[in-house]
Amino acid sequence: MSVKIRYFASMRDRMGKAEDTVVLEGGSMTVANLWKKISGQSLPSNTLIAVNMEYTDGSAVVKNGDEVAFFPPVTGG
Amino acid sequence: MSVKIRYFASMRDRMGKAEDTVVLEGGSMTVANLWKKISGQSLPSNTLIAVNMEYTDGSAVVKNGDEVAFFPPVTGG
Amino acid sequence: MKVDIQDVPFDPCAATRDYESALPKGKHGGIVTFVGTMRDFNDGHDVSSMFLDHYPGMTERHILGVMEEAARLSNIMDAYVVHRVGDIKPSEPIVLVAVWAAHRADAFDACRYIINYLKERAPFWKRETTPQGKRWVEHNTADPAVEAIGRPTRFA
Amino acid sequence: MKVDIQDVPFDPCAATRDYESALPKGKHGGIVTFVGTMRDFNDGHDVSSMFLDHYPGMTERHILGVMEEAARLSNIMDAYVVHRVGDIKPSEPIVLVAVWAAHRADAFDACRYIINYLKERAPFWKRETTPQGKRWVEHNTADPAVEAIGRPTRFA
Repeated sequence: MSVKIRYFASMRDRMGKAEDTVVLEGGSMTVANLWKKISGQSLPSNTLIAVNMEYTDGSAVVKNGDEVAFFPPVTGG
Repeated sequence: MSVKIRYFASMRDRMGKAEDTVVLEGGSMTVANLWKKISGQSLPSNTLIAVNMEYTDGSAVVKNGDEVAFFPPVTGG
Repeated sequence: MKVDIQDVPFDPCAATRDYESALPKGKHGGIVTFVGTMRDFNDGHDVSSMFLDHYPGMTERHILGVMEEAARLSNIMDAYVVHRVGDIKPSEPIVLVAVWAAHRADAFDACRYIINYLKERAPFWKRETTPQGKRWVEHNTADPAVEAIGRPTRFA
Repeated sequence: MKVDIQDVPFDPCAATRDYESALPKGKHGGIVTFVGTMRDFNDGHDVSSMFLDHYPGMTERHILGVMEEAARLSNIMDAYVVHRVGDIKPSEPIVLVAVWAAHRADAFDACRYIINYLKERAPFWKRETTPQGKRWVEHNTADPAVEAIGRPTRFA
């Protein structure tokens, strides 16, 4: 399956890129497993996760064509 | 003593005038007694009273030179 | 802090901007404004125009008093009130309350406090012109939050 | 209801007036606006400029979601939000929340709800430039009223 990954703010700085498209074996996987595959690290604490622009957590299941974003707590307004 | 009386809104319509200066015997008197002297009636319910632009009630004492106002509940803003 | 009572129409935007131009730049983080405008209906009647009576001198004194109370109860930087008197047409602004603060919670609290207690205490009286003739408005719509200090907001 | 996200400066007055010009005249009695401006200090640091990152698409979706929640919780006629992104200088407006309602309590409640939950959910991130360099802001100042539904206002 193919998944689009996006990073914002300090997470973009940490990863050294704004986005990435990754191709993975299988038809689905949890966000937590996806993160391990792409980074080999544990997810920094306080990281927020959105799948297809809706907030979720590491247990969410990602499927082919999904957009997954990782970013720090929001500070707008 | 001499006292300036002011009426606003429906109280002005009821009294048929906006203001009046009344000269009374004595050096002081309660607002309730002042009202009886000038109107011969009882004070309509819900009437607000200000002496020298501060809210008060019928028991307040009026002295020479004071400004006394009678008006209905306020409806600004 | 300042109060302007005027018998000609005003633009709340321009009034806020003009007052703000004299404030220190870059210090306040939030501005909350309330603008009350004349509606063309009230209590089920069509209202074609309104006359707003007031008690010159007492009006300014009590509005400033409410603003000073708000400034004691919260941490605001400045506040400005403009209030129309005289003849007013539908959709014209009647009152502007603008509050500047470092933090928005203070600006919201103070702005709401000022308009609530202005309506409760400032000596203004509305006379509406309706198809049935002219009539003095006898009561204002109350903000439920004014009924008791510390009453919860209806939602956070 | 509408949200505008833009990378150029805006005038909150003109934006409010332009949006209002399309609304029915004489129907709303109160407008509450909140304008958040950039301060030249934060957490004890001087801040000379700010970059505001966002997640296009998700931003608009979540702000509109908050506005729809506010409209369900209160009786408002319309709401409009403008939010800057990109490079911002001190004293420039960052966000405008404008709410029109027949009664002011609804306008105050809804405006405060929208800005509070916008700050909590909308994907924006501030990076400040200070004498010590650039740094991502790590937390926003919370409105005490957002901590729990039904928490009392600090004063009525």
